[in-house]
Amino acid sequence: MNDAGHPPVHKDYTGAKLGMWLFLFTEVLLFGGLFVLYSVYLHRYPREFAAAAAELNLTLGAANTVILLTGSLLVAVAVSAVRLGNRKLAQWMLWGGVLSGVLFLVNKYLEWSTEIRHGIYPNSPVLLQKEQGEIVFFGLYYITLGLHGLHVLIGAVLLAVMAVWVATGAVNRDDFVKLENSGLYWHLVDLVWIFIFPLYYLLL
Amino acid sequence: MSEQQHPAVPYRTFVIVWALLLVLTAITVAVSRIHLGALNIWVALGIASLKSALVIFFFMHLKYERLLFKLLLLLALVTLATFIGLTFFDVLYR
Amino acid sequence: MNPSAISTTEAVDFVFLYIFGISAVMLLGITATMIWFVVKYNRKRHPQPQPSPHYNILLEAVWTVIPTLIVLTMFWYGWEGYTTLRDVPADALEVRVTARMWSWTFTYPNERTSDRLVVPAGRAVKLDIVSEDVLHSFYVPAFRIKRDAVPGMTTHAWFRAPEPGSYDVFCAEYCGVAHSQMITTVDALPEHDFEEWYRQETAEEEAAEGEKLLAKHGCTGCHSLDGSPSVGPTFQGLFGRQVTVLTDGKERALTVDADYLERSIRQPQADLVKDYPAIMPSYEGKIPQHDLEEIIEYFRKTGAGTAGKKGGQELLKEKGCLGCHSTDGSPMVGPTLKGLFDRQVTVEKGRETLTLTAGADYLRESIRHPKAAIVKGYPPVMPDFADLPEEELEALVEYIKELR
Amino acid sequence: MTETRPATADARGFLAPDGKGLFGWIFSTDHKRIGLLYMYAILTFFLVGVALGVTIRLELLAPGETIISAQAYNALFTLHGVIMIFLFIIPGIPAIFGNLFLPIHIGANDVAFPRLNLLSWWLYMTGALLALGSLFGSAGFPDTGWTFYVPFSTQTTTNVPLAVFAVFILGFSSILTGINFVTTVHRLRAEGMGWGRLPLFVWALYSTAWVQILATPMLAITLVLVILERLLGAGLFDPAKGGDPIMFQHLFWIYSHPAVYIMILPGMGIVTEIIPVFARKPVFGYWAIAFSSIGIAAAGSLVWGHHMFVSGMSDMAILVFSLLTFIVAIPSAVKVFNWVATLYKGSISLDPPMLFALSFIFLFSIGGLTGLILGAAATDVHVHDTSFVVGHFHYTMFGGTGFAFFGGMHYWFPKIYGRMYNKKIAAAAWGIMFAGFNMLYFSMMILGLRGMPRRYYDYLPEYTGLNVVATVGSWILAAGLLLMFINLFRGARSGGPCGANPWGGRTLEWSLASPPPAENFETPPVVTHGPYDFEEGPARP
Ligand code: HEA
Ligand code: HEA
Ligand code: CUA
Ligand SMILES: [Cu+2]
Repeated sequence: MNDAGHPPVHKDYTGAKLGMWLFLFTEVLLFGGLFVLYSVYLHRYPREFAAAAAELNLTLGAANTVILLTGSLLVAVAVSAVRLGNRKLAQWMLWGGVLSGVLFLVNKYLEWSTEIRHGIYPNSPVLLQKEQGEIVFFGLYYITLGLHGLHVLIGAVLLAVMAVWVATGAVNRDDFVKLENSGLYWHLVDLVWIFIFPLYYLLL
Repeated sequence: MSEQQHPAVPYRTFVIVWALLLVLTAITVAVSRIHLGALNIWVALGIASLKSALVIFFFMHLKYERLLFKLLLLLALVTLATFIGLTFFDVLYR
Repeated sequence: MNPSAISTTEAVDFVFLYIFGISAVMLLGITATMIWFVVKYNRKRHPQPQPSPHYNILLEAVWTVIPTLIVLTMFWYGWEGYTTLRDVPADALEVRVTARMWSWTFTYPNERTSDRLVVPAGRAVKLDIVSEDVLHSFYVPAFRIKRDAVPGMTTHAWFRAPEPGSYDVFCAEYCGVAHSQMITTVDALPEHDFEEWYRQETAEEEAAEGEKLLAKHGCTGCHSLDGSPSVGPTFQGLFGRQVTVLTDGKERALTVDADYLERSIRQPQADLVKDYPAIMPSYEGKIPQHDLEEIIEYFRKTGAGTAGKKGGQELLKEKGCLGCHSTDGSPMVGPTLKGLFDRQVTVEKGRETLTLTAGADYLRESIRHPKAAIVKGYPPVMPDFADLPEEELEALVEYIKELR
Repeated sequence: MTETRPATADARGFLAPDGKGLFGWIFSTDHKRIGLLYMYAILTFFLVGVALGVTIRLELLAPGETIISAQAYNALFTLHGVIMIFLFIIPGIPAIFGNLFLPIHIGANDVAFPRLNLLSWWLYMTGALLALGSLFGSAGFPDTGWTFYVPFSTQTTTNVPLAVFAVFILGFSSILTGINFVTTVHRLRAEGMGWGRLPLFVWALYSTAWVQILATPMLAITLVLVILERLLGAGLFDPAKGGDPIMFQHLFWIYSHPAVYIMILPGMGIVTEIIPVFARKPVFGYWAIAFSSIGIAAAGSLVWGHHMFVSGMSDMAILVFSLLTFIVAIPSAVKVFNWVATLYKGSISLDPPMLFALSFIFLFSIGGLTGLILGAAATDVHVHDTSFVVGHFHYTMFGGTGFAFFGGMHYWFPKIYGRMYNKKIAAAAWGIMFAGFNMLYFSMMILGLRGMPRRYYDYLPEYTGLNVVATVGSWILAAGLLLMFINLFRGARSGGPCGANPWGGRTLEWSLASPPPAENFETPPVVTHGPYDFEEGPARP
């Protein structure tokens, strides 16, 4: 980084990436807190969790998995494209990544609005009628997926910025660490989902 | 650039990884429809770990980074696992 | 070790002395060495440092391994002592401890309740601790025991009071504004005094007695106790109720009192409650005078209009009101109940401040939904009693009326 | 930070005005200026916290209401705890002395991410002002204690969400500092600065930074859950909805126990710097001290359950956590022994920093040894949530980290300002504080052993005597603290010049002018000796 008050001697790519990875660790542990709760309550209410999970929309969940995996692919390709000097391809790929994020959120919106229409949301009268384990399941479900959705949103915005920067040349084959770091963030969002999907949608 | 950067990863690698990820997704959905009891959750977690390993090592280039990065990631994951594990000393025996 | 052979106090104190002793020696040793070096190698006396090794593996090993061994013994004794706190002797008297903001209730196996923990000296007591609202912690310093009261679960502790006396009980887990007022005592009585206290008839027992008599004489065949309709009118809230009866074929209204009850038992047909068939047999000569009096006493206790099933005074204790409100005029967390009825109070309702008279409606509302109107100068901390049964609410209001 | 200026041209180094006035400070990315920004902010909040502490003591002078109401008292100790923990002692040493000296210690010109560093200060200020802001809402400051235990914190009508949110932001600030330091240590060491030549202060900060990175997110999510619980009623901790209030305590302490090592490790680092310099001896057992820092950080992450021995947690968990707690005492013991061994055959001068360092060893040992009583399951049951715990943590936090912090202030003061304070007054202030401190907190420990619970606004008459002693102790401590600050303040304004290396230190900051020039090293340094090689080269300037 050249803002230390010195002429930029060199960019420390490894340092920048190290910083990003460290940041990702904090994200992992942030979600980790929710996974601690999930594991404890799954242990306590296995039956209720399965019953509640069966009420989720598996199709939408699976679709979102495919969307995010594909988004990850596009962004990974974008990083290589920039480094190989193919700016056009990189831009397309990044906008594709943004699109995957938007699709994901649209899906999420559909899913949640149906559930809310069925009266299932935290502290709703319908939910409170259910077994305790199911109340906890849905509490965790809304908070975990909400937090994840927020990350998708941030990631998509980052990708859009990167797409613009690739277009303006601020990110180029000699200076691409910002793109690489944004990509890392985007993949993390994908990683978290890889665990959310089986834990919330596939329980039996 | 004053230091060695690993060369760009070919597109083909990414596409293969992506295909593998989709296959694993299909498998995990399929397996989850079979009743295996408590085993279900472990199979699901196993596949999820496999998938995340693919993402981390290829999409996130960890395979091409220096050893330090791998060790640090391990440290973070072990920490999380320890937090969950020690909590279970309470939850399991209460 | 036989767990019941050693008291909780002894178990804990031994561990304390063990750790404290070693720690004191360590601390003294370290401090003395430090001071000795500082004096001996002071720059005035010792202007140039002398060479000495920068490290010494053996030394490092020694002062790693020895402290490890020391702390492991500390851990072990600590754990041993703790198992004593957990292993309840088999013959323990079991008492349920209910914690709430900000009072304790102790419930005995015979359903007797008390706001002090009365126990037999010398006998082990097991506590099943529950909470009605937030976290609290049952703490008796003299017996070195402490256990949190957690809503949604029951926790345990036990102790044995070595000799008769009074021991402080504190709430040790922060629970709000009157946390430091949530104190009571363990009153250890000699065994036979305790038995006497324990056997003392409680209100409930009397009620149970009355119900037994009613069943014995077959009354409950036609009259319900719980308000449900049956062949005859229900007994619930009978005393003081307004009834319409047919006396010699003429309707008249009256209030159920002792005379009416006695008459209706001896000669049921004299005053026949409207809309009920005239089928009850006369008990003249069939029921001993003693039983009759008991039954009427029972009706008096459970009737409407009187203090209800439980006396207001008892309810105040049981619901924890006395944790925050005094009945003798002294200020506590909340306003005193003495002379409250018909007093002028200034309350904050939402954003406005108004002055009103504390009538019965005001009292009811303030018990059910205290936060709707907060008396000026007091914190808004009283929990809602929205689910309080109607008759208990009335009993409370009646009782407060009388506290002039 | 615009023009490059030869280091010797301006004697005021990085303190010299750069023509931008205040903005030259609050938007500066220079690690030294950020360090000083942190220092002024943190000391201000510390004084607020201190004033609250004295008020607490005043209220406890006698049973019953002495000066304030019960509700005010509860808000008071909550605010005191929140300020002292999250605004003073956790950020304190890393953000002030770490920022000022960590880059210099490793021969770098700045931290790895200077702009992130500035952001971290802004986040700190935002969080701090929000925390104080929740004082003024109509709902009143939270009355939960700094631990925010549910279900009370989700039920009380006071302004919990704002305060909790403030702590959340402070957590982010702390995480950013941690990321910065780890990256800096890995990437920006000067030529010749191998891992074996890092000053031990750097090792301590490095270990601390890892705890900040791996544990703080747990606090963040826990606090988010408290806010959501209040807003949505999701029921994750509510037994009526299947939740478990004890799980909150797990999550909270998973962070907050490691946090106590975030507090103490940098303090130990400072002490490890001071002792060799004033004893003129290389530190004894360099690697033992370096690895014990890592050991404390690692083992410290495994012991959180010792705060929950009476919470209703399972007995098996108590067995495990009690055992692990005792393990974490070992690396601390190793440090203490090595410090004392460093004094051996040295040439010891009792300048003010050394007084603080040596009293640190004494006070921290008391704090740590009482920690053993808390760590043993049987004894903890008795003293948990009593004044004994309050005594324990003031000994470790104030007697430990606080005294190390003051030691660091006196040690690096000449380097920061290029001036010297009055050493005699500094020594006198130290003596007064030391006496007042022990009077205050030792009484509290005895009170705790005799059963007085903590967070008690009112107490039974039998506890009056020692409470009076404690309160009088707090006045003595106050007098000493006031004297110390006045002395330092006067030193900064009008103290005599002190030269580049008044103490004869061997770490890199002493090779720079005092105050250091804005750009630290004009040419990247090449390190040829270890941080404590007093035998080689000139020991004195
Ligand atoms: C700087 C902060 C700091 C530090 C360093 C420590 C250090 C330790 N603490 Fe402390 N602790 C707190 C801050 C700190 N603590 C706070 C804030 C709380 C209360 C939180 C709240 O509830 O509000 C608390 C509470 C607390 C509890 C919970 C008490 C309760 O609520 O019931 C326990 C229990 O085990 C504990 C244990 C320990 C131990 C074993 C150490 C060890 O790390 C100590 C190791 C040090 C030594 C052992 C001394 C030095 C060594 C020697 C002199 C050599 C000789 C030694 C041997 C032979 C072993 N602490
Ligand atoms: C680093 C941490 C730290 C420090 C330094 C202190 C410092 C002090 N603390 Fe602190 N304390 C905590 C952290 C700390 N505390 C925590 C975490 C809690 C738990 C809170 C909870 O339960 O949730 C606590 C709780 C706590 C209690 C227990 C409350 C209770 O349980 O009921 C008490 C009681 O005596 C107390 C007293 C003091 C005192 C007298 C000081 C003194 O040492 C202060 C010394 C300073 C002076 C004596 C003042 C000198 C200066 C002036 C007078 C000038 C003022 C000038 C201006 C404002 C411009 N503290
Ligand atoms: Cu109940 Cu404190
Ligand atoms: Cu701890």
